[in-house]
Amino acid sequence: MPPEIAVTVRLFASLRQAAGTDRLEMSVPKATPVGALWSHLPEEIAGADPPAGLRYAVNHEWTIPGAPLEDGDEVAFVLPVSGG
Amino acid sequence: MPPEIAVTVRLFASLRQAAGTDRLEMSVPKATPVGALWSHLPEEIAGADPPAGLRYAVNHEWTIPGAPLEDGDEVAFVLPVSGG
Amino acid sequence: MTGLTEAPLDLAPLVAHVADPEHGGLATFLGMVRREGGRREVVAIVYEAYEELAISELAAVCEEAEARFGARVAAVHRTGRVEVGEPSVAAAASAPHRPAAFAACRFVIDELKVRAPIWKLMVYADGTAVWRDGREPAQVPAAGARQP
Amino acid sequence: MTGLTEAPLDLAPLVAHVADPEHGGLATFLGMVRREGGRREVVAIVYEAYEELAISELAAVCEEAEARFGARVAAVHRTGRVEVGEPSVAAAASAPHRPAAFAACRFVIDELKVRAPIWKLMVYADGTAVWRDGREPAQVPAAGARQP
Repeated sequence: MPPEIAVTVRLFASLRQAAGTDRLEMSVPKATPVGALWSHLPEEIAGADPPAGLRYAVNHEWTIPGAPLEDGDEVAFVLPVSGG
Repeated sequence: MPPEIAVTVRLFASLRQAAGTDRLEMSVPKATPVGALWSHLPEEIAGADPPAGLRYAVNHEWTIPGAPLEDGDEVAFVLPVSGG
Repeated sequence: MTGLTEAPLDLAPLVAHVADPEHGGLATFLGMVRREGGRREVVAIVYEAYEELAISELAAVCEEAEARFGARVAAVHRTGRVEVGEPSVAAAASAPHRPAAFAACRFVIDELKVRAPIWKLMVYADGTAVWRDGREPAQVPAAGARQP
Repeated sequence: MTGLTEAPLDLAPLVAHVADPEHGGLATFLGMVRREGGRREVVAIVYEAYEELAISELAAVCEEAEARFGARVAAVHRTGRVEVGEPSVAAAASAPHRPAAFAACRFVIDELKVRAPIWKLMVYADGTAVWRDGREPAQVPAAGARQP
Protein backbone atom coordinates (compact mmCIF):
# COMPACT_ATOMS: atom_id res chain seq x y z
CA MET A 1 0.00 0.00 0.00
CA PRO A 2 1.37 3.44 -0.99
CA PRO A 3 1.75 5.93 1.85
CA GLU A 4 -1.17 8.31 2.39
CA ILE A 5 -0.94 12.08 2.12
CA ALA A 6 -3.18 14.75 3.66
CA VAL A 7 -4.80 17.30 1.35
CA THR A 8 -7.27 20.09 1.99
CA VAL A 9 -10.16 20.36 -0.44
CA ARG A 10 -11.87 23.71 -0.98
CA LEU A 11 -15.56 23.50 -1.85
CA PHE A 12 -17.71 26.17 -3.46
CA ALA A 13 -21.31 26.79 -4.51
CA SER A 14 -23.50 23.67 -4.58
CA LEU A 15 -20.60 21.45 -3.46
CA ARG A 16 -20.03 23.61 -0.40
CA GLN A 17 -23.73 23.59 0.30
CA ALA A 18 -23.97 19.82 -0.03
CA ALA A 19 -20.97 19.35 2.27
CA GLY A 20 -22.09 21.91 4.82
CA THR A 21 -18.51 23.17 4.93
CA ASP A 22 -16.17 25.05 2.65
CA ARG A 23 -13.21 22.75 3.22
CA LEU A 24 -12.59 19.07 3.78
CA GLU A 25 -9.47 17.38 5.03
CA MET A 26 -8.87 14.19 3.04
CA SER A 27 -6.36 11.42 3.10
CA VAL A 28 -5.42 9.87 -0.25
CA PRO A 29 -2.61 7.72 -1.65
CA LYS A 30 0.54 9.67 -2.44
CA ALA A 31 0.70 11.01 -6.02
CA THR A 32 -3.04 10.65 -6.59
CA PRO A 33 -3.82 12.79 -9.66
CA VAL A 34 -5.95 15.78 -8.77
CA GLY A 35 -8.44 14.65 -11.40
CA ALA A 36 -9.03 11.43 -9.45
CA LEU A 37 -9.85 13.22 -6.22
CA TRP A 38 -13.54 13.69 -7.05
CA SER A 39 -14.09 9.95 -6.75
CA HIS A 40 -12.80 10.11 -3.18
CA LEU A 41 -15.49 12.59 -2.14
CA PRO A 42 -18.27 11.22 0.04
CA GLU A 43 -21.18 10.35 -2.23
CA GLU A 44 -23.58 12.66 -0.34
CA ILE A 45 -21.37 15.54 -1.46
CA ALA A 46 -20.31 14.53 -4.95
CA GLY A 47 -23.72 13.12 -5.82
CA ALA A 48 -22.71 11.98 -9.27
CA ASP A 49 -19.91 12.19 -11.79
CA PRO A 50 -17.98 15.45 -11.90
CA PRO A 51 -19.77 18.05 -14.02
CA ALA A 52 -18.57 18.68 -17.54
CA GLY A 53 -16.11 21.54 -17.47
CA LEU A 54 -14.84 20.91 -13.95
CA ARG A 55 -11.39 22.43 -13.49
CA TYR A 56 -8.82 22.12 -10.76
CA ALA A 57 -6.57 24.45 -8.83
CA VAL A 58 -3.81 23.42 -6.47
CA ASN A 59 -2.46 25.98 -4.03
CA HIS A 60 -4.46 28.71 -5.82
CA GLU A 61 -3.11 28.04 -9.28
CA TRP A 62 -4.80 26.30 -12.20
CA THR A 63 -3.56 22.81 -12.85
CA ILE A 64 -4.26 19.86 -15.10
CA PRO A 65 -6.24 16.77 -14.00
CA GLY A 66 -3.10 14.63 -14.20
CA ALA A 67 -1.08 16.69 -11.72
CA PRO A 68 0.00 14.44 -8.80
CA LEU A 69 -0.96 15.61 -5.34
CA GLU A 70 1.60 16.15 -2.63
CA ASP A 71 1.23 16.17 1.12
CA GLY A 72 -0.25 19.43 2.35
CA ASP A 73 -1.68 20.53 -1.00
CA GLU A 74 -4.79 22.65 -1.04
CA VAL A 75 -7.04 21.52 -3.87
CA ALA A 76 -10.01 23.42 -5.26
CA PHE A 77 -12.78 21.92 -7.37
CA VAL A 78 -13.55 24.78 -9.71
CA LEU A 79 -17.07 24.10 -10.92
CA PRO A 80 -18.09 25.65 -14.25
CA VAL A 81 -18.74 29.35 -13.93
CA SER A 82 -21.87 30.60 -15.57
CA GLY A 83 -20.75 34.01 -16.74
CA GLY A 84 -23.21 36.83 -17.27
CA MET B 1 -35.23 94.78 -58.24
CA PRO B 2 -36.74 91.93 -56.19
CA PRO B 3 -37.98 92.92 -52.76
CA GLU B 4 -35.54 92.47 -49.88
CA ILE B 5 -36.13 90.23 -46.90
CA ALA B 6 -34.61 90.39 -43.41
CA VAL B 7 -32.85 87.33 -42.06
CA THR B 8 -30.90 86.70 -38.88
CA VAL B 9 -27.59 84.86 -39.24
CA ARG B 10 -26.21 82.87 -36.31
CA LEU B 11 -22.41 82.72 -36.14
CA PHE B 12 -20.30 80.22 -34.23
CA ALA B 13 -16.67 79.46 -33.45
CA SER B 14 -14.16 81.33 -35.64
CA LEU B 15 -16.94 83.05 -37.58
CA ARG B 16 -18.43 84.43 -34.38
CA GLN B 17 -15.00 85.49 -33.23
CA ALA B 18 -14.23 87.23 -36.53
CA ALA B 19 -17.58 89.03 -36.43
CA GLY B 20 -17.35 89.97 -32.77
CA THR B 21 -20.99 88.96 -32.43
CA ASP B 22 -23.01 85.76 -32.48
CA ARG B 23 -25.74 87.07 -34.75
CA LEU B 24 -26.02 89.41 -37.71
CA GLU B 25 -29.12 90.98 -39.18
CA MET B 26 -28.88 90.88 -42.98
CA SER B 27 -31.01 92.09 -45.82
CA VAL B 28 -31.01 89.97 -48.97
CA PRO B 29 -33.19 89.57 -52.07
CA LYS B 30 -36.31 87.48 -51.52
CA ALA B 31 -35.83 83.75 -52.22
CA THR B 32 -32.03 83.94 -51.99
CA PRO B 33 -30.88 80.31 -51.54
CA VAL B 34 -29.34 79.73 -48.12
CA GLY B 35 -26.21 78.44 -49.87
CA ALA B 36 -25.69 81.85 -51.46
CA LEU B 37 -25.82 83.72 -48.17
CA TRP B 38 -22.11 83.25 -47.41
CA SER B 39 -21.20 85.55 -50.31
CA HIS B 40 -23.27 88.31 -48.66
CA LEU B 41 -21.18 88.19 -45.48
CA PRO B 42 -18.81 91.12 -44.94
CA GLU B 43 -15.37 90.05 -46.17
CA GLU B 44 -13.74 90.70 -42.79
CA ILE B 45 -15.99 87.95 -41.40
CA ALA B 46 -16.12 85.41 -44.21
CA GLY B 47 -12.46 85.89 -45.12
CA ALA B 48 -12.59 83.45 -48.01
CA ASP B 49 -14.76 80.88 -49.68
CA PRO B 50 -16.96 78.81 -47.39
CA PRO B 51 -15.05 75.88 -45.87
CA ALA B 52 -15.54 72.44 -47.33
CA GLY B 53 -18.25 70.68 -45.39
CA LEU B 54 -20.20 73.83 -44.48
CA ARG B 55 -23.80 72.97 -43.69
CA TYR B 56 -26.85 75.11 -43.17
CA ALA B 57 -29.72 75.21 -40.74
CA VAL B 58 -32.81 77.39 -41.01
CA ASN B 59 -34.95 77.93 -37.93
CA HIS B 60 -32.97 75.23 -36.09
CA GLU B 61 -33.43 72.52 -38.68
CA TRP B 62 -30.93 71.21 -41.22
CA THR B 63 -31.59 72.33 -44.73
CA ILE B 64 -30.09 72.08 -48.20
CA PRO B 65 -28.05 74.88 -49.83
CA GLY B 66 -30.78 75.44 -52.41
CA ALA B 67 -33.52 76.19 -49.87
CA PRO B 68 -34.94 79.70 -50.56
CA LEU B 69 -34.91 82.11 -47.64
CA GLU B 70 -38.04 83.78 -46.37
CA ASP B 71 -38.49 86.96 -44.44
CA GLY B 72 -37.70 86.49 -40.75
CA ASP B 73 -35.73 83.27 -41.17
CA GLU B 74 -32.95 82.48 -38.74
CA VAL B 75 -30.03 80.98 -40.62
CA ALA B 76 -27.05 79.19 -39.07
CA PHE B 77 -23.75 78.57 -40.80
CA VAL B 78 -22.81 75.17 -39.39
CA LEU B 79 -19.06 74.96 -39.81
CA PRO B 80 -17.55 71.46 -39.93
CA VAL B 81 -17.44 69.83 -36.52
CA SER B 82 -14.17 68.23 -35.61
CA GLY B 83 -15.40 65.27 -33.57
CA GLY B 84 -13.19 63.66 -30.98
CA MET C 1 -31.61 62.60 -20.31
CA THR C 2 -29.78 64.29 -23.15
CA GLY C 3 -28.43 67.77 -23.52
CA LEU C 4 -25.72 70.31 -22.86
CA THR C 5 -24.25 71.48 -19.60
CA GLU C 6 -21.75 74.06 -18.44
CA ALA C 7 -21.14 72.09 -15.24
CA PRO C 8 -18.59 69.29 -14.78
CA LEU C 9 -19.92 66.00 -16.10
CA ASP C 10 -20.87 63.21 -13.72
CA LEU C 11 -21.66 59.67 -14.87
CA ALA C 12 -23.83 58.81 -11.88
CA PRO C 13 -27.06 60.52 -13.01
CA LEU C 14 -26.70 59.06 -16.52
CA VAL C 15 -26.22 55.58 -15.08
CA ALA C 16 -29.25 56.02 -12.84
CA HIS C 17 -31.28 57.26 -15.80
CA VAL C 18 -30.60 54.27 -18.07
CA ALA C 19 -30.63 51.51 -15.42
CA ASP C 20 -33.54 49.12 -15.87
CA PRO C 21 -34.29 45.94 -13.90
CA GLU C 22 -34.76 44.06 -17.19
CA HIS C 23 -31.33 45.12 -18.45
CA GLY C 24 -28.21 43.14 -17.61
CA GLY C 25 -25.62 45.35 -19.31
CA LEU C 26 -24.85 49.01 -18.85
CA ALA C 27 -22.02 50.61 -20.85
CA THR C 28 -20.79 54.16 -20.52
CA PHE C 29 -18.27 56.34 -22.29
CA LEU C 30 -16.49 59.50 -21.29
CA GLY C 31 -14.66 61.57 -23.89
CA MET C 32 -11.78 63.22 -22.06
CA VAL C 33 -9.75 66.27 -23.02
CA ARG C 34 -6.29 64.89 -23.68
CA ARG C 35 -2.94 66.56 -23.60
CA GLU C 36 -1.93 65.54 -27.17
CA GLY C 37 1.79 65.60 -26.60
CA GLY C 38 2.73 66.51 -30.23
CA ARG C 39 4.11 69.88 -31.23
CA ARG C 40 1.90 71.89 -28.94
CA GLU C 41 0.62 70.75 -25.58
CA VAL C 42 -3.13 71.14 -25.06
CA VAL C 43 -4.17 72.55 -21.68
CA ALA C 44 -7.91 72.86 -22.27
CA ILE C 45 -10.64 72.85 -24.90
CA VAL C 46 -13.44 75.40 -25.02
CA TYR C 47 -16.63 73.90 -26.48
CA GLU C 48 -19.12 76.14 -28.24
CA ALA C 49 -22.48 74.74 -29.31
CA TYR C 50 -25.24 75.80 -31.61
CA GLU C 51 -27.48 75.02 -28.71
CA GLU C 52 -30.89 74.54 -30.27
CA LEU C 53 -29.65 72.17 -32.97
CA ALA C 54 -27.10 70.41 -30.74
CA ILE C 55 -29.84 69.57 -28.26
CA SER C 56 -32.16 68.21 -30.95
CA GLU C 57 -29.33 66.20 -32.59
CA LEU C 58 -28.34 64.66 -29.26
CA ALA C 59 -31.95 63.69 -28.66
CA ALA C 60 -32.27 62.25 -32.17
CA VAL C 61 -29.09 60.19 -31.82
CA CYS C 62 -30.28 58.78 -28.49
CA GLU C 63 -33.70 57.91 -29.94
CA GLU C 64 -32.10 56.16 -32.90
CA ALA C 65 -29.88 54.13 -30.57
CA GLU C 66 -32.83 53.16 -28.41
CA ALA C 67 -34.83 51.96 -31.41
CA ARG C 68 -31.90 50.19 -33.05
CA PHE C 69 -30.49 48.35 -30.03
CA GLY C 70 -33.46 48.04 -27.69
CA ALA C 71 -31.50 50.16 -25.27
CA ARG C 72 -32.06 52.98 -22.81
CA VAL C 73 -29.67 55.78 -23.62
CA ALA C 74 -28.47 59.08 -22.17
CA ALA C 75 -25.87 61.57 -23.43
CA VAL C 76 -24.66 64.94 -22.19
CA HIS C 77 -22.06 67.22 -23.77
CA ARG C 78 -20.11 69.99 -22.07
CA THR C 79 -20.00 73.56 -23.23
CA GLY C 80 -17.42 76.08 -22.08
CA ARG C 81 -13.85 75.44 -20.98
CA VAL C 82 -12.84 71.88 -20.10
CA GLU C 83 -9.36 71.26 -18.69
CA VAL C 84 -7.08 68.41 -19.73
CA GLY C 85 -8.10 65.22 -17.94
CA GLU C 86 -11.72 66.29 -17.55
CA PRO C 87 -14.63 64.79 -19.52
CA SER C 88 -16.21 66.75 -22.35
CA VAL C 89 -18.93 64.25 -23.22
CA ALA C 90 -20.65 61.42 -21.38
CA ALA C 91 -22.88 58.68 -22.78
CA ALA C 92 -24.59 55.72 -21.12
CA ALA C 93 -26.60 52.85 -22.58
CA SER C 94 -28.26 49.86 -20.97
CA ALA C 95 -29.73 46.84 -22.72
CA PRO C 96 -30.86 43.35 -21.81
CA HIS C 97 -27.43 41.95 -22.74
CA ARG C 98 -23.83 43.09 -22.96
CA PRO C 99 -23.28 43.32 -26.74
CA ALA C 100 -26.28 45.59 -27.31
CA ALA C 101 -25.28 47.83 -24.40
CA PHE C 102 -21.78 48.29 -25.83
CA ALA C 103 -23.07 48.75 -29.37
CA ALA C 104 -25.64 51.36 -28.35
CA CYS C 105 -23.08 53.30 -26.32
CA ARG C 106 -20.60 53.22 -29.18
CA PHE C 107 -23.25 54.29 -31.68
CA VAL C 108 -24.26 57.26 -29.57
CA ILE C 109 -20.76 58.57 -29.08
CA ASP C 110 -19.73 58.01 -32.70
CA GLU C 111 -22.83 59.68 -34.07
CA LEU C 112 -22.95 62.66 -31.80
CA LYS C 113 -19.29 63.47 -32.42
CA VAL C 114 -20.13 63.77 -36.12
CA ARG C 115 -23.61 65.21 -36.00
CA ALA C 116 -23.90 67.56 -33.05
CA PRO C 117 -22.93 71.14 -33.98
CA ILE C 118 -20.36 71.67 -31.22
CA TRP C 119 -16.99 73.26 -31.98
CA LYS C 120 -13.68 73.10 -30.21
CA LEU C 121 -11.28 75.91 -29.45
CA MET C 122 -7.98 74.21 -28.67
CA VAL C 123 -6.10 76.07 -25.94
CA TYR C 124 -2.36 75.41 -25.92
CA ALA C 125 0.27 75.71 -23.23
CA ASP C 126 2.06 78.39 -25.28
CA GLY C 127 -0.92 80.70 -24.84
CA THR C 128 -2.32 80.31 -28.36
CA ALA C 129 -5.78 79.02 -29.18
CA VAL C 130 -7.11 77.64 -32.47
CA TRP C 131 -10.65 76.87 -33.57
CA ARG C 132 -11.20 73.48 -35.16
CA ASP C 133 -14.05 74.37 -37.44
CA GLY C 134 -12.68 73.74 -40.92
CA ARG C 135 -11.64 77.37 -41.31
CA GLU C 136 -8.02 77.22 -40.13
CA PRO C 137 -6.48 77.42 -43.65
CA ALA C 138 -8.63 80.44 -44.53
CA GLN C 139 -7.45 82.28 -41.45
CA VAL C 140 -3.76 82.06 -42.27
CA PRO C 141 -3.38 84.38 -45.33
CA ALA C 142 -3.95 87.91 -44.10
CA ALA C 143 -4.66 89.30 -47.60
CA GLY C 144 -7.91 87.35 -48.02
CA ALA C 145 -6.64 85.32 -50.97
CA ARG C 146 -9.39 83.39 -52.74
CA GLN C 147 -9.05 80.09 -54.43
CA PRO C 148 -8.95 80.31 -58.23
CA MET D 1 -7.57 48.53 -8.90
CA THR D 2 -8.94 45.04 -9.30
CA GLY D 3 -10.60 42.72 -6.85
CA LEU D 4 -13.68 41.63 -5.00
CA THR D 5 -15.96 43.57 -2.71
CA GLU D 6 -18.95 42.88 -0.50
CA ALA D 7 -19.99 46.53 -0.70
CA PRO D 8 -22.20 48.10 -3.38
CA LEU D 9 -20.22 48.88 -6.53
CA ASP D 10 -19.48 52.47 -7.47
CA LEU D 11 -18.04 53.45 -10.85
CA ALA D 12 -16.46 56.69 -9.62
CA PRO D 13 -13.29 55.22 -8.05
CA LEU D 14 -12.69 53.02 -11.10
CA VAL D 15 -13.06 55.99 -13.42
CA ALA D 16 -10.66 58.02 -11.28
CA HIS D 17 -8.21 55.12 -11.26
CA VAL D 18 -8.01 54.70 -15.05
CA ALA D 19 -8.21 58.39 -16.03
CA ASP D 20 -5.02 59.63 -17.66
CA PRO D 21 -4.34 63.06 -19.21
CA GLU D 22 -2.92 61.33 -22.32
CA HIS D 23 -6.11 59.29 -22.77
CA GLY D 24 -9.07 60.67 -24.70
CA GLY D 25 -11.47 57.75 -24.24
CA LEU D 26 -12.79 56.11 -21.09
CA ALA D 27 -15.28 53.25 -21.35
CA THR D 28 -16.97 51.49 -18.48
CA PHE D 29 -19.29 48.55 -18.08
CA LEU D 30 -21.63 47.52 -15.29
CA GLY D 31 -23.08 44.02 -15.23
CA MET D 32 -26.47 44.34 -13.57
CA VAL D 33 -28.62 41.68 -11.92
CA ARG D 34 -31.65 41.44 -14.16
CA ARG D 35 -35.13 40.23 -13.45
CA GLU D 36 -35.21 37.66 -16.30
CA GLY D 37 -38.94 37.68 -16.81
CA GLY D 38 -39.19 34.03 -18.04
CA ARG D 39 -40.71 31.22 -16.01
CA ARG D 40 -39.30 32.37 -12.69
CA GLU D 41 -38.65 35.94 -11.69
CA VAL D 42 -35.20 36.61 -10.29
CA VAL D 43 -35.10 38.84 -7.21
CA ALA D 44 -31.37 38.63 -6.42
CA ILE D 45 -28.18 36.75 -7.13
CA VAL D 46 -25.75 35.63 -4.44
CA TYR D 47 -22.16 35.60 -5.73
CA GLU D 48 -19.64 33.23 -4.19
CA ALA D 49 -15.97 33.47 -5.16
CA TYR D 50 -12.94 31.28 -4.81
CA GLU D 51 -11.32 34.42 -3.55
CA GLU D 52 -7.60 33.74 -3.99
CA LEU D 53 -7.94 32.59 -7.59
CA ALA D 54 -10.67 35.09 -8.50
CA ILE D 55 -8.45 37.94 -7.39
CA SER D 56 -5.45 36.67 -9.36
CA GLU D 57 -7.57 36.01 -12.47
CA LEU D 58 -9.07 39.50 -12.33
CA ALA D 59 -5.59 40.98 -12.08
CA ALA D 60 -4.33 38.81 -14.95
CA VAL D 61 -7.24 39.81 -17.20
CA CYS D 62 -6.62 43.50 -16.49
CA GLU D 63 -2.90 43.17 -17.17
CA GLU D 64 -3.61 41.40 -20.46
CA ALA D 65 -5.99 44.16 -21.50
CA GLU D 66 -3.48 46.86 -20.62
CA ALA D 67 -0.75 45.20 -22.67
CA ARG D 68 -3.01 44.40 -25.61
CA PHE D 69 -4.82 47.73 -25.97
CA GLY D 70 -2.41 50.24 -24.43
CA ALA D 71 -5.10 50.90 -21.86
CA ARG D 72 -5.43 51.55 -18.16
CA VAL D 73 -7.91 49.11 -16.71
CA ALA D 74 -9.79 48.45 -13.48
CA ALA D 75 -12.33 45.76 -12.58
CA VAL D 76 -14.19 44.89 -9.39
CA HIS D 77 -16.65 42.04 -8.82
CA ARG D 78 -19.25 41.79 -6.08
CA THR D 79 -19.56 38.91 -3.68
CA GLY D 80 -22.61 38.22 -1.55
CA ARG D 81 -26.21 39.07 -2.32
CA VAL D 82 -26.95 41.57 -5.08
CA GLU D 83 -30.54 42.67 -5.66
CA VAL D 84 -32.18 43.01 -9.07
CA GLY D 85 -31.16 46.31 -10.67
CA GLU D 86 -27.88 46.52 -8.76
CA PRO D 87 -24.46 46.01 -10.37
CA SER D 88 -22.56 42.77 -9.79
CA VAL D 89 -19.43 43.70 -11.72
CA ALA D 90 -17.80 46.94 -12.82
CA ALA D 91 -15.01 47.47 -15.33
CA ALA D 92 -13.35 50.63 -16.63
CA ALA D 93 -10.73 51.17 -19.33
CA SER D 94 -9.11 54.29 -20.69
CA ALA D 95 -6.94 54.59 -23.78
CA PRO D 96 -5.63 57.34 -26.05
CA HIS D 97 -8.57 56.88 -28.41
CA ARG D 98 -12.15 55.66 -28.34
CA PRO D 99 -11.90 52.29 -30.14
CA ALA D 100 -9.15 50.98 -27.85
CA ALA D 101 -11.01 52.12 -24.74
CA PHE D 102 -14.15 50.25 -25.82
CA ALA D 103 -12.17 47.19 -26.91
CA ALA D 104 -10.24 46.98 -23.65
CA CYS D 105 -13.39 47.34 -21.56
CA ARG D 106 -15.18 44.68 -23.60
CA PHE D 107 -12.19 42.35 -23.36
CA VAL D 108 -12.04 42.68 -19.59
CA ILE D 109 -15.70 41.98 -19.01
CA ASP D 110 -15.85 39.09 -21.52
CA GLU D 111 -12.76 37.43 -20.10
CA LEU D 112 -13.49 37.79 -16.44
CA LYS D 113 -16.98 36.40 -16.87
CA VAL D 114 -15.45 33.23 -18.27
CA ARG D 115 -12.26 32.98 -16.23
CA ALA D 116 -12.91 34.27 -12.73
CA PRO D 117 -14.11 31.48 -10.41
CA ILE D 118 -17.24 33.21 -9.14
CA TRP D 119 -20.53 31.34 -8.91
CA LYS D 120 -24.11 32.52 -8.92
CA LEU D 121 -26.95 31.39 -6.68
CA MET D 122 -30.09 32.56 -8.45
CA VAL D 123 -32.73 33.63 -5.93
CA TYR D 124 -36.27 33.54 -7.29
CA ALA D 125 -39.45 35.34 -6.29
CA ASP D 126 -41.08 31.99 -5.44
CA GLY D 127 -38.57 31.50 -2.62
CA THR D 128 -36.40 28.91 -4.39
CA ALA D 129 -32.72 29.31 -5.13
CA VAL D 130 -30.54 27.43 -7.63
CA TRP D 131 -26.79 27.35 -8.06
CA ARG D 132 -25.50 27.88 -11.58
CA ASP D 133 -22.35 25.83 -11.34
CA GLY D 134 -22.86 23.08 -13.89
CA ARG D 135 -24.26 20.69 -11.27
CA GLU D 136 -27.99 21.35 -11.61
CA PRO D 137 -28.78 18.11 -13.51
CA ALA D 138 -26.99 16.03 -10.89
CA GLN D 139 -29.01 17.57 -8.08
CA VAL D 140 -32.39 16.69 -9.51
CA PRO D 141 -32.55 12.88 -9.12
CA ALA D 142 -32.71 12.14 -5.43
CA ALA D 143 -31.47 8.54 -5.81
CA GLY D 144 -28.01 9.56 -6.98
CA ALA D 145 -28.42 8.11 -10.45
CA ARG D 146 -25.18 8.01 -12.41
CA GLN D 147 -24.81 8.42 -16.11
CA PRO D 148 -24.29 5.15 -18.01
